[in-house]
This record gives sequence, C-alpha cells and structure tokens, in this order.
Amino acid sequence: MAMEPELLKHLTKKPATLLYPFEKRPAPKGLRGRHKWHADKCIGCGLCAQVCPAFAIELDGRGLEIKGWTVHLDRCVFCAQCAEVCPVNAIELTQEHELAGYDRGGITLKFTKALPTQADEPKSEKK
Amino acid sequence: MGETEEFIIPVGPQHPALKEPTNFTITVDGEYVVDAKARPGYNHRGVEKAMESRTYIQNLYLLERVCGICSICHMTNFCLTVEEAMGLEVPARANYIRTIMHEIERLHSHSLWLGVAAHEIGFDTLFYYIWRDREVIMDLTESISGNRVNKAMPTIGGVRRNISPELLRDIRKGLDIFEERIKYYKSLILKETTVLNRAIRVGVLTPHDAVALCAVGPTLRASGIKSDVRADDPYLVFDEVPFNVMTHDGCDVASRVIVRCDEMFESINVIRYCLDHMPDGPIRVKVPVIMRVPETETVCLWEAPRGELIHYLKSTGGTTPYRYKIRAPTLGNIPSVQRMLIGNYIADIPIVIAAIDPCFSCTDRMTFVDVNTEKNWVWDSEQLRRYSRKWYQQNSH
Amino acid sequence: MEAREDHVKIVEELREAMGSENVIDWKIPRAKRIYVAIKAEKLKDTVKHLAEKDFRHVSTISGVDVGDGIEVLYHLTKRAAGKGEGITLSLRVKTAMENPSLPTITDMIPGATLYEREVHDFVGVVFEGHPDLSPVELPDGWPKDVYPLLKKWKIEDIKKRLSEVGGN
Amino acid sequence: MVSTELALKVVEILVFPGFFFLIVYALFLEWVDRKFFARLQNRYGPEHTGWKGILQPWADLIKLLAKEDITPAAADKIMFAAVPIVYLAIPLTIMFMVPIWNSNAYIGFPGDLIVVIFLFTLLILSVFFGGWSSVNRFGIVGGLRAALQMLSYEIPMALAAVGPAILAKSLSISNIAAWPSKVFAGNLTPYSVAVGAATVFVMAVGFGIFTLCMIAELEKIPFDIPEAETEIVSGWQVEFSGKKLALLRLGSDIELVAASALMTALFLGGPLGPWPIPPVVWFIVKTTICVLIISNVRALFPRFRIDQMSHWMWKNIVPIAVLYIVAVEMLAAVM
Repeated sequence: MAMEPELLKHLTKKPATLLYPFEKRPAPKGLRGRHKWHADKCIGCGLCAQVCPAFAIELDGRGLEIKGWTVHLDRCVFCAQCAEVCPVNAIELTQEHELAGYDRGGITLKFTKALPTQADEPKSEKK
Repeated sequence: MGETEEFIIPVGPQHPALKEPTNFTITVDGEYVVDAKARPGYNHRGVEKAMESRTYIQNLYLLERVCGICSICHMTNFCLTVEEAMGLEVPARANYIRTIMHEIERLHSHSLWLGVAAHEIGFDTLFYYIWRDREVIMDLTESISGNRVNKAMPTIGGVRRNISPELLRDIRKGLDIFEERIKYYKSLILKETTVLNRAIRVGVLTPHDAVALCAVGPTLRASGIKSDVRADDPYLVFDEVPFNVMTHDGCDVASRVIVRCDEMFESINVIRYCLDHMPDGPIRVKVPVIMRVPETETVCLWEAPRGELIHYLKSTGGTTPYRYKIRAPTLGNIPSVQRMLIGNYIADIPIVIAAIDPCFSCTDRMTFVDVNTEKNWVWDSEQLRRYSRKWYQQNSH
Repeated sequence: MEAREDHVKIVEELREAMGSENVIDWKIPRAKRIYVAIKAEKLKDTVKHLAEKDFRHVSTISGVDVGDGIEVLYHLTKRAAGKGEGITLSLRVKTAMENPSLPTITDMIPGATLYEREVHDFVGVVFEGHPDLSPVELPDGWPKDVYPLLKKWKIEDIKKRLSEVGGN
Repeated sequence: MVSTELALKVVEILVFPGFFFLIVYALFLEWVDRKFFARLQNRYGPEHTGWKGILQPWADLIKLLAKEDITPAAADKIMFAAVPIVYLAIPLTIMFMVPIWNSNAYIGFPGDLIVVIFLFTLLILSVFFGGWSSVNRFGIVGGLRAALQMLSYEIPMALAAVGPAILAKSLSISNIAAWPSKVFAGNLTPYSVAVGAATVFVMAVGFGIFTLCMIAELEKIPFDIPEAETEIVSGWQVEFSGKKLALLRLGSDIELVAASALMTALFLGGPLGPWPIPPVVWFIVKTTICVLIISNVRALFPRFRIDQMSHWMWKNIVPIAVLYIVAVEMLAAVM
C-alpha cells in the first residue's frame, strides 16, 4: 500500500518513456556511431585494420595508392580504437547510431576514393 | 515421478525468471524445493581461448564484452593486470576517472538488480519506477563515455576520455536526484509488508555456509561477513577514499536488498569524494599499439558489483597473453545459490536466484566463434530447419 | 615494506610445516601477492595448513598448460574484514601432461567444487575424490579427449574434431 | 409476430446485450485496464492502434487467432481442446444472469446468485483441467495452484456475495441490484440516515472482500499465483497457443467484465442510477470504475506466495467476512 501516493501523483504526469520512432532524443556528444573515412587524409598504413578487435576493417590497397576502405558494421564493436590509432585522423566516428538493416550487405560501409578531395560520401552496398 | 512425491522442475535454460540462459534442475516435493543443481555453460563463448590469439589492445575490447553490465570491471581489471605486468605507472587523474566509472557502474548495476528483483516477485510497478530512475545514471554514463553499455573508457595506461568541468556539475546533479530516489525506494521496501513477506527468511545462507562455499560480494556481506576487495586489497584509489563496507546479518533476500541499497549510498559518497579530490593532469600514458608484456604472471582482484572478480595473467613475453584466466563473481556464488534454494518454495526460486544478481554471460566465457570462419558456425535458417526436422524424426516416437 | 615481512612469515611457516624440500619455489612480487610452488603430494596438507591460517576463500583455480605439464594454481585469499590487509596466495602445483590428476580439495573447501570442474573441463585434470566431474562450462556431448585450453588444441583442430563427432 | 419476437431474441443474444456487445466491451475494458495500469507506472501503454491504442486488444486477438495452434503430443487432446471453449463460455453465461441494460438480467431467475458463484468455481475447475490436460510440469503446478487458491478465497467470496442478498431478501442478482435504489428512495429521517450510513460502511467492507476475491478469481496481481510468469512461466496456460490462447485471452477479458458487472450488481446498485441516464451508460461507468480499482490494486502489490495467500485469506479475510455477515444480519434486523 505504501506506493499509492506515488502512483496517484504520476497519473497526471507525462509518461517517462518516449514514443520512440516518432520522438527521438538527441545522441550524446561523445557517441561512437557510424564511421566516416576521409580519403584525402588516409595514408593507407593499415594500423586501423591491425588493431581492430573485431577484424571488421578491410583496406583496398596499401600506402598512398589506397583505393578504398571498408568497415563491416555487423562485426564492428564501435570501440573507436581505429580512430584512436590513426596517425592522420582519417577515421571519424559520427553520432549516427540508427544503423539496423535487413541484411548484412546493407550494413557494410564501403568508402571509395573516387576523387581525392570529395570522396567521403558513404555508399551502401546492397546484395 | 518416483516412489516419493518428488517431481523435477527444470528452471531454464529458457525461463522468464532468468535473464540469461542457464539451467537449474529443481527437485520439488509439493511446493517445497528438495534439491537444486545448477548447470551453467549455455553462454560459453570461448573468451579465454580467443584471448590467446589476440593482441593486448584487441583483448581489451574482447574483455569488455565478457559482460554487459560490468564491462568497466572486466576492462579495467584487465588494464590493471597488464599494467602491473608491464610495470606501468598510471596518472593519478586516470585512476580517479576509473574509480568514478567503476562506482557509477555499481550504481547502475545495483539499481538494475533492484528492479529485476521487484519484477521477480511480481511487483512490476516498482520495477518500472526503479528502471526509470536508473536512466539518470545511464544518461551520466552516456555523457561521460559516449555509450550506454560498452563504455570503452579505460585503456592500457589510463583512460580514453576526460571529464570536463561541465560534466562534473552534471554528475553531481544526477547523483543528488538518484540518491533521493534510492532513499525513497529503500524506505518503501522497508515499509511494504507484502514485499518483506517475500524476502525475509527466504533464501537463507548462514555465515558458516557463506564462508565454506566461498560466496562473494553482496551475497557474502548480507550474511554478515565483512569482506570487500576494495577495502581488503585496495586498488585504484580506494586506499585514499574513505568508505564503509556495508554488511547486514539477516542472511536472507531482504538483507541482500538492504546491503545493495546501502552500497549505493556508499558509492555515491565515493564518487562525490573523487569529484572533489580529482587532481589535474594527464589522463593516460602512451603505450605502443602492439605491446609486448615481459615474462611474468599477475593476479588482480576487483570488487565488481556482484562480488569479487579475479583475473590471472601469464605472459611469456609475446604480444598475446599466454594464458588469461577470468573468474566472474557469479560462478563463485552458484554453490551458495544451490544451498539457498533448498527448503524454499517454488515461488521463491526466481527471487532467490536473482538475489545473487546472477550474470551467466560473465560466468560462461568461451567458444569458438571466429569471425573469419563464422560460416561453419552460424546456421542459416535452412540448415536449422533441416536439423530440426531430423531431430523430430529421431525423437518424436 | 613491513607488509612483506609478514608475507615472508607466512611462507616461512608453510615451509616449516610442510618441510622445506616440499616447497619448491616461492616469490613475493609485491605486497598482498604470494606465489608458492609445492609438490603435488603435499597439496591437501598445504591447503589444510593455509585454511587454518585464514586462507579459507578459494578465489579460483586456474589450469595452465606449460608445455611439459599442467600447472594448477589455487588462488587462495585471506580476507581482512575491510582492514586493507587481504592477501592472495597462489599455490602452484604441477602435474603430468599425460593423465593429469590431483587430489580434490572440495572436502575441505566445498566452495571449490565448480572451480575444479572448470579446470577439468578445460585442461583435463582429474581431481581424485571429487563427487561429480561433469562438464560445467562445456556442452554435454563434448568429445572426451578435447580439452580446449591445452596448447596442442588449436581452434581449427577443435572445430574439425567437433564436426567429426557431430556436435554443434 | 412470433417470428419478429424470435428475431429480436436472436439479435439480443448475438448482438446486444449478447455476444457481440460483451466481446466489444470486454476488449474495451482490457484496454482501460492496460492503459490505466501503464499510466500508474508512468508509461504510455498501448498507443498506436486506433485512438490512444484502443484497438490494441483487437489486434492482439486477431494476431493470436492467426497463429499456429499447437497441441502437445502428450496432452489429453479432447480436454485440451475443450478447456478454452469452456473457459470462454462460462463468463458469457454469467453475463446473461447479470443485469446490463435494465434492472432485469437477460435470463435472471430467483437463485441465480448461487448459480453464478457455482459457475465461478467451475471456471477454476476448467483452469485446473487446462493445466492438467496439457501434461506440462509448469501447467500441472499452475493448475494445482489454481485449485489451492480457490480453496482459500471461495468462502470469503460466497460470504461477501451473500451479504447484499440478505439485505435485499432475495437470491436473484437482478433484485439485489435493484435493492439500493428502492431503499434510498425512502424518506430521510435521522434514523434512516444512521442505518444508511452503517449500511454503506458494512457494504464497503463487503465490497473490499469481494474485490479481493474477484482479483484472485481473475488471476491478477497480487493473486496471479496460478500463472505467475516469473515463477512457472505462465502456469496452466503454458501449452496453449494460437486460437486456443486467443479464446483463453478473450475468456479472461469477459471474466473481467463478469467480475466487474457482479461487483456493480451486488454492491453498486447495478445499472440503475438516479439521473435520467440510460442504464447501460451507468453499467459502463460503474464497471469501468471497478476495473480501475482492480488495476490500481494490481499496480500496488507484489505477488503473494501460495502459502502466504492461503494463510492470509484464512487468518484475516475469512474472520472479517464472518464478522461482516454478522453485521449484515444486525442491519437486516434493524432495517
């Protein structure tokens, strides 16, 4: 019975829950979300792929001739170790966190170095 | 059913009272439990074997995923183990930040447990309210580390993120709100006789049994034994921070509730002390990405929210650990819970099991999901269907 | 450091009680940590002796494949009732690679039951006198000869062996 | 003439106040229950199906009807199939004996209160057989618990129900429902006010006891012991799936209507009200209030343990119920 006053007090209050897909809370500042690869900065050292605890990163080519960078989001654990070790800050984790997809292809992020200056638009590969 | 009136009830591997798969084979006589036998292992993922083929930095994040609730505990204890083996000196500020994260994790784990315990006795209203107020702590975790569950805060040689002055203010404010609420819930539980009826003299573990069965953590302290790794074997900054080891001598579920509530108040005080006394300075020392740990062995103990956690590292000088042993607190409490269940009612099974705050993912650690060859291991729906059809043909008669 | 003196005293007392020839090796790398290696036949006596000296809590038992045998470490902890003087003593016992076996300590410390079963699961040490050595972490129907934490079992070999026995 | 009367009868049975109305109303009350329960817990509850989620119980029902219906190989097939139908039919039958749209029930007859109490017992019997026939450990434990629980709350329930019957000097629910409006229509003298106040107090006690017993009958927290989700999965219902589960869910919703209608009829004057508002509106208002009371109790307590429940019932509620009957007898004497 001890809880009755608390219950009645909350009858008139707004529910604490959110109507999620319709109401969204802003992501916290430091959230580690979807990756962004800056092709112009990358020197293709491969350190990111080497430290990745989930073996989620693949490099297309090595060194300055690097052609592309792939991260498998289904394996990725979002630890941001890749961004941390990158000597030239070419990897960035954005705050985009609603990454669920219907198949594995949809959540494989493939970045390609089309033009050296503006190649950081993610392209989702569909199977 | 045999000659007696005994009857075996399986609790698990899937059961609404268990938040993670494990199995208890319960022998009952009417509504009384006569015998209980635990069989963990359903979440065995092979972490220990996997660690032997990964570098220390990779292992850091693997260790974090041993358990979702106490991710900071496993991760930081791994850092301590490796740092001790390497003889690394960690900056003071980093240790303070680690302590703050550690105690925030205790707050969120204990309040989560309190909610689950309320749910197990069918008090869903209390469960919703506690979990609502737990969000205060989750939001703090999120704003400090970036994510809610796998915080990825500590690293070998320090911590990865600093706590800014604005954040300090937010943490203080959040703690005040949370403390107020937990005070309310504690007084509520002590007033509500219907809750106490389900908790007093239920799941009794005598102090003698608790010591003999090597119980750990709040389970042990609720049996009146004053033992806490933070006080017995201080790590991080616990040799500087004043705090009390909370015990209660009821030996039952109710005293486990009280001990955890009291521990939350102590944790709040520890965090406040750390916030006040946190020195300025660097938060990490640089370590090589592919590090070699000299040939040595180290044992590190840690007081996780659920109890004593022990990590043992044996290194032979390579870039990967030679052997890494993890013992999570729940495994230490399983013999106790088997003892506690005997003599209780079927209706008390969930709350008694929940009272040790079991975390079976921590307990079961190993397998062989190797990402490179996962095809061999993960069945697609067609394989699953074929298997189930075969199984039915064999077993349906 | 004065803490170390009483650590040394614990080891000295142990050497006295067990006979110094049975205590093969010991080290105190830092305060609150003691490593002692003893002969396997003295294991039960040592545990009994240490239990009388308040090392009554088995934190865990680790089995380590060291190449020429299996080392089993009993991490025994002395609790200090919140006084900051807890000590963890790791008791090291070595047994042969072929048919490894050790006496059980569950009759003295019932809390060690699951830890001994776990060591049996992973490195195959048979604890003589243990009431039930059925698997605790590994699934039922796990092949009897595969002890996954032995160094000779590579992950690929375990997978191959498992597909042979038809486990999942 | 005969054929129109017959057609009217058929419409009454099938549409109003018969099956269709009852089902619609039952699902509405489920929504009220869920929504109120959720608001007490500071959450939204059903929100997206229809206005404020009012169609959610319909969606759940239709979803369950479309699901695969599995009968366990070991189950007693006939009994297993019969239980959901019986479980749905009994509360529907009860509803025909409780006044809804005027002071008379559809098939009211002298002594129908006894039949209704008997039918509530029969309902628990069907629960027991449902658990037993599914040959599942949890099912059997749940069924046994239902029977055990019934033993403890049946006597206070019968005593509480008999109270108004004594005052109304009738065993017909319709007469009991009509009784308060007759009594309180009389002159106001100090004596009648005093007796009236005493009656209201005594009847409030009776209402409390009857509500508790109805919560136990409905298997809702704190007496959801037979289905206790965290203990025995969902007790006697554990093996039911698909259409059978849909019928069980519908049955328990109509049981909620029946329980609140009975609470209304015995203690709140049935569908009759002082103002010129149609009785069916009064019925809806009063039963909704009863459901809100049940929801509130549901949000307030943890689940009792079976032994605690029977101890509590026998040690506290049964003596109170006996005292209540004594008080009612005294009231009847002075009235």
